[in-house]
Amino acid sequence: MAAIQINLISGRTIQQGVAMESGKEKPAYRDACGILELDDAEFKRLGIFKNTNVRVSSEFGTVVVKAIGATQGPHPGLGWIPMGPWANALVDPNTYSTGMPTFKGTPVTVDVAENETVLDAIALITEECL
Amino acid sequence: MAKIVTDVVCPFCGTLCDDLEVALSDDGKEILEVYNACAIGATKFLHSQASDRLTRPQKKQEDGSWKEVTYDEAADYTAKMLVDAKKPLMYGWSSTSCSAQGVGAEIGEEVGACMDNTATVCHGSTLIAVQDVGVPSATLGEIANRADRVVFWGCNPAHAHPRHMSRYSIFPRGFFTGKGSKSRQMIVVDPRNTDTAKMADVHLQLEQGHDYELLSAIRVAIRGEKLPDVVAGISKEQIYEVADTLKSGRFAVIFFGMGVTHSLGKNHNIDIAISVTRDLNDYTKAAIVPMRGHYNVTGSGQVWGWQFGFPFCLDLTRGFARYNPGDSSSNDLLVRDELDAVFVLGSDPGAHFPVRSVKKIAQLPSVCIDPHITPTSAVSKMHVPVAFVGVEVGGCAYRMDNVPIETKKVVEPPEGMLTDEEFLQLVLNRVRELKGAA
Amino acid sequence: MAKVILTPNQTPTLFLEAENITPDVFAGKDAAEIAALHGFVGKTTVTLGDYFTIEGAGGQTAADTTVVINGDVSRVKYIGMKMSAGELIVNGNADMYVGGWMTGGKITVNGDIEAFAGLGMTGGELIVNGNAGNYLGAAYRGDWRGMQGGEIRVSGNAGSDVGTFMRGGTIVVGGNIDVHVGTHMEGGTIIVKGDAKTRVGGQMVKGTIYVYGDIDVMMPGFQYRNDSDLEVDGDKGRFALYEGDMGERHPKKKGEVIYGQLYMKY
Amino acid sequence: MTDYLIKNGFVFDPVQGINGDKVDVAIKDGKIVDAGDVTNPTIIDATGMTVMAAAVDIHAHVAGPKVNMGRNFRPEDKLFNCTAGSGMKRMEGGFSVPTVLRTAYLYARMGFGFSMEAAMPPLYARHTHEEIRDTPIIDQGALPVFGNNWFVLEYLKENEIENTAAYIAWLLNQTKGFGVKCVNPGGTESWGWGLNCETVDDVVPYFDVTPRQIVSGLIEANEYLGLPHCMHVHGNSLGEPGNYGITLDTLKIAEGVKPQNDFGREVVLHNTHLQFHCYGGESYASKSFESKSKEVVNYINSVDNISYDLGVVTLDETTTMTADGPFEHHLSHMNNLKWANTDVELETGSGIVPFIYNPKTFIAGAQWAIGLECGLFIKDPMRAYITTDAPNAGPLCRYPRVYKWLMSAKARDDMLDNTLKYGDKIRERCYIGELDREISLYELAMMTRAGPAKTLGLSHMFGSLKPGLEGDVAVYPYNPETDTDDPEKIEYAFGNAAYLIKGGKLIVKEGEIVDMGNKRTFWVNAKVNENPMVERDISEKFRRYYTVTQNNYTVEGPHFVPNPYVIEVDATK
Repeated sequence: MAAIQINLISGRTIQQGVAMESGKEKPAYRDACGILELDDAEFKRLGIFKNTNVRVSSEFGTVVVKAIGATQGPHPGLGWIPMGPWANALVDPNTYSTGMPTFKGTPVTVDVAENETVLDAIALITEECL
Repeated sequence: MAKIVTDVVCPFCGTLCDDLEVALSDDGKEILEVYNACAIGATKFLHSQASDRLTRPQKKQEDGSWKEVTYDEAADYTAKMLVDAKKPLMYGWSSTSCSAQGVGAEIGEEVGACMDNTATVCHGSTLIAVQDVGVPSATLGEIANRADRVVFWGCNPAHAHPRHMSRYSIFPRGFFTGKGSKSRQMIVVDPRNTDTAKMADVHLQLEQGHDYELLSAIRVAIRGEKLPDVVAGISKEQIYEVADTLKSGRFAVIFFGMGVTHSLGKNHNIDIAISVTRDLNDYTKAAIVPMRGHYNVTGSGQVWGWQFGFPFCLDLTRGFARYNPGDSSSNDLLVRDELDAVFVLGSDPGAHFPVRSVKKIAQLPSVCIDPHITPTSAVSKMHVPVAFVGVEVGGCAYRMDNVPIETKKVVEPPEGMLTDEEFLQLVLNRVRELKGAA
Repeated sequence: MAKVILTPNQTPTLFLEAENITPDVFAGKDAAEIAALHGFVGKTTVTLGDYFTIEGAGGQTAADTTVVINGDVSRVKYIGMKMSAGELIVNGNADMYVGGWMTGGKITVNGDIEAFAGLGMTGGELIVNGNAGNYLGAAYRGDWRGMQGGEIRVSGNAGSDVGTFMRGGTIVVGGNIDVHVGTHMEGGTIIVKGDAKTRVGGQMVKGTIYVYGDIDVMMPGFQYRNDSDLEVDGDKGRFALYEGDMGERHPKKKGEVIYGQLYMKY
Repeated sequence: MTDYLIKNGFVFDPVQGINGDKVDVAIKDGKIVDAGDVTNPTIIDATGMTVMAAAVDIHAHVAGPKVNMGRNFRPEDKLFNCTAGSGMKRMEGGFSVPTVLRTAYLYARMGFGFSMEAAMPPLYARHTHEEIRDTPIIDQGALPVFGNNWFVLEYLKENEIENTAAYIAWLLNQTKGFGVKCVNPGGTESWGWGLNCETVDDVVPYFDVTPRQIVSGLIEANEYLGLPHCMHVHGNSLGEPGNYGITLDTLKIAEGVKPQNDFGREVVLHNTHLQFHCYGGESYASKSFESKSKEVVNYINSVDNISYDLGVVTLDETTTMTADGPFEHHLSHMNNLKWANTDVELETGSGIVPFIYNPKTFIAGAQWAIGLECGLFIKDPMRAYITTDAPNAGPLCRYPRVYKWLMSAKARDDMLDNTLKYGDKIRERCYIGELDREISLYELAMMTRAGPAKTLGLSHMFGSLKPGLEGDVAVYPYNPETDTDDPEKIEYAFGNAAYLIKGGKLIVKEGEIVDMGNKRTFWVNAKVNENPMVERDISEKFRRYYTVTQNNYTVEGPHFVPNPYVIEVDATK
């Protein structure tokens, strides 16, 4: 299976905000944030269609999310996971002694994980931490 | 006939819109509709009354299940945890009122806690930069009334602060900006072609993580010095053009967000953006405003400022306040194993901290005070649901430009539920009893 | 010279704050008095005797007191803070703030240290035979007076933010260095014998930086001036001089604008 | 409530003409009473000590948005300078910009009972009140700033005094403010475009009104309302060499204006931190710069309707903060240190810059001298009040040091000879060398108590030990008969009150703070006739140009002003 290297960033989306305020334990939150937005070119490199589950891995962790087409692109070389536990499973905790983890600009590897499920927020955090 | 409450303040983001109107049922108990709010703000009001909402504290049992306890029991557990710990962290403080923050500060002082707010993962870099170089700024109304050059750098208000552009920055017809958006040149700097960028006159789609270099290049261009052909993926011609656009305006403003605070360089990215603003004031008028996230993260920095002298990353363990992000900051404390208890109120580090930090919270005695079930409550030993500030209880909050506005109580919380402040007061009383007994 | 030897006998469960470990405080004290000195673990007050076996005694003054820590103190902060004279040797790793605000004397760490070493330092020597962390020789938060005098030598690598707001003194890093070197620098010298990443000399007003290895991304505000043969810290070589940061303010001296100087070794 | 009898102290009360006599001072139910009117009082033995009414600070920046920015953006001001709480006290921190707790404790230790926050941006009134609320012990009020407010500019362009007054009354009520402050009239609005007003006749861009019209109109409106305090001005071109002419121009605007009020106030204009406004010459260089304090104070001596405070430079590293936005920008270019600025929509602006008054420089020494001269040239000390414009010219904690310099020529000479590098040059360019006056304790009581209380319109409550006034009394460990040998004793004593009674409560006992008192927030509720035009203008401006709604502007409720003391004024006649 193909695997690609991209630079991962995250941040707010209006869907993330609405879903967060509707309840982080709800599936809607997972649907809003358990995603990876990629340019069309990246889908070609991965050899998959949009809306396929992928495994994203960094030096700091691994998470399964659904790869979808970039809604605010194109952004060549960049992948986007909305702010939330899915993105935070991957980001660089190094703060360079400023207190601020390096939330944006994490090198990640994406490979196809069609048969794996995207966990909801509570299940994800429980699995990772408890 | 529905009852309409006017001048309601939205307790979601730092835009702190204060023109919401909320329609209530005849008995005044139920929120039917929210007018003037963005989708997120409206959801916050409407979801506050969800039928599956928790209304009593829960304590995690050995087997991982949750058991309901009384608020008094929860306060006792919390107080004991804080008093017994050698170095507890009291984190959050952003989605709550200044009065709750004030009681929290007293608890923190009594128990010798490290106290930190969500700036630590949001605009903490900004606070550090402001401490290094200051901040020439203005209230949002100044921008609405005067600004003719508006830069959004590493921020996406179309998504994160949905009413910002219509209320303050792009569309309002202000006193000296009578043509609204036509009075303004809009520049967006973002590695993505965001929905905000799509509206801009100029979009600089820079290489992610090179904000510092690009801002430095703009300073070089402002001074008319030579530049390399390309900086951060942007051609020098375009950089000179942007510098000229900014200099030629009557009032330029830079709004910035997590794109710069979270990327490599962090405080330095802001520092140099502030330096650009400072430079521009030699040619025209310029201001810079951080797009603060939580509706009252600014307030917690203010309350701590006047009580302790520092806006975040407080270490009160020695009985007096110390401050140094990198040492006294939540994520460093967690990752470096410096803590032995965690208290969270008005924030969700479980969702918004790197997982390595969340794992540490899960390993320690921990209490989460939050109206919602969240990833933080899921990993904590105790979850204390409370009334929604700004919906079920009022209180002062500070907007992203530090303007204080009093949020409103619109409906009653479910019977028997406490507010943040009431619960904190229980904890404070219990802490004092425990310390008195010791 | 009187010598005090501290041997760690337990690792703190959290971290020990021990700004009392300096020749200044130890001077005039015997082993028992030193053992009774306070340290802090979170909100609890402990004694140095709780964590160290202490032998020897301090000299009459700081200048004739040598303090030796034999063992790992990687969970001990503030070693040598505000030290003014004498000598301090750490045979092991140490945590944050080694030699913070020191004004004189000599600290040698035979191991690695964490962030904020030599913060706001005005004099003395800090020698690290290992790696150093972030904010080496930098300014405390908000202060525009970073390292103002003295010398810091690191044989290994150093972290980010080395020499931020530096105004005087010398920092020598034998290995590689992370981002933001000499930011807001307004005096003094930084020598990097390995590679630097990006943001070398950003917002630099005055002062001198030498980089022997590569710089990943050069700041756009630096302009090439000339080449010259120099001897730097005992190393001879040919260097290209860049001046900057052109985006920053610069003072004038006798009508000439003074820039920050960045020398790159060929 | 406990009754107190302070016995055997040397009492200084200029209002009653008591000059160092040993008089017993009695307090009952929170008020001063005749010594015979207390029963079973707690006796405070003030033998060998100085007794005065608690001091009144007419001008300090101790609460509000720019003060807090000064705290938050200067962690280095607190490095190794934070102290743990003990007893009643909470933790404290900060040197030039102390936390609210340290501010309160400092004031208590210096024997103060009242402090006026000198500049409150109306839109940030809530913030100012939250800090005031959290500052225990002392009573406080706050002056909203009016000199660059769009309503005021528009009304005064047409000289509409009644409308201006109606607006002032409305704003005082909305913000729970105390009086009318005017900072760099017109200049801060000009700063909205990066410009300034440097003389009283410069025209404000767009609004087409001059500082002269603003100052004149605000004085008139203030007297129209009959507010307790007079118009409180920080004039144009603060800190500029040669600015004394502009200062005189500003002061002369008050010529012939008579005070109209029911509070016993006799002045119509208070010029704050006069030191910064008394400069001659064309640059800061020692060959050009000179003191013009004599010229300015002589003018003030020649009239009877102007008061001022000194703004003495204390030669410290401090933090400057003012609603004079363009001045702070200018300052940031002088020292290249960090600069914060906030322009406030429709109302005002502000700037903050750290500053080091270095005794090794000529200019800092000259500023130090000029501040003291302002205190030494005054004929009537009831009109000259001691301040450091804290923290602008020096930190609050330095008040006792300023007293020492004013009260001891020896202490001044010691500075000029031993501390200041350019002492001789300063003697040459300033008047300090020719002044051998030493302020007496009686005069000190005028300049720190009776005088400021009178000009604030609070002489019926503060500033004297007359029966009926508030039970606010300070006892200092200073023996006026034996402690005159060493000026350092002055500085020590006035920074370490042995006792402070505030509102009848014992706050400081034997030098220790033992009670947090019953702090009040003072504000002025001025009643005016209905003014539909002003009401319409207000709702129009809120609808179109403010970013908060009019209803959300009003500061109300116990959260912000938990213990109000409202002074009612009726201007409906």
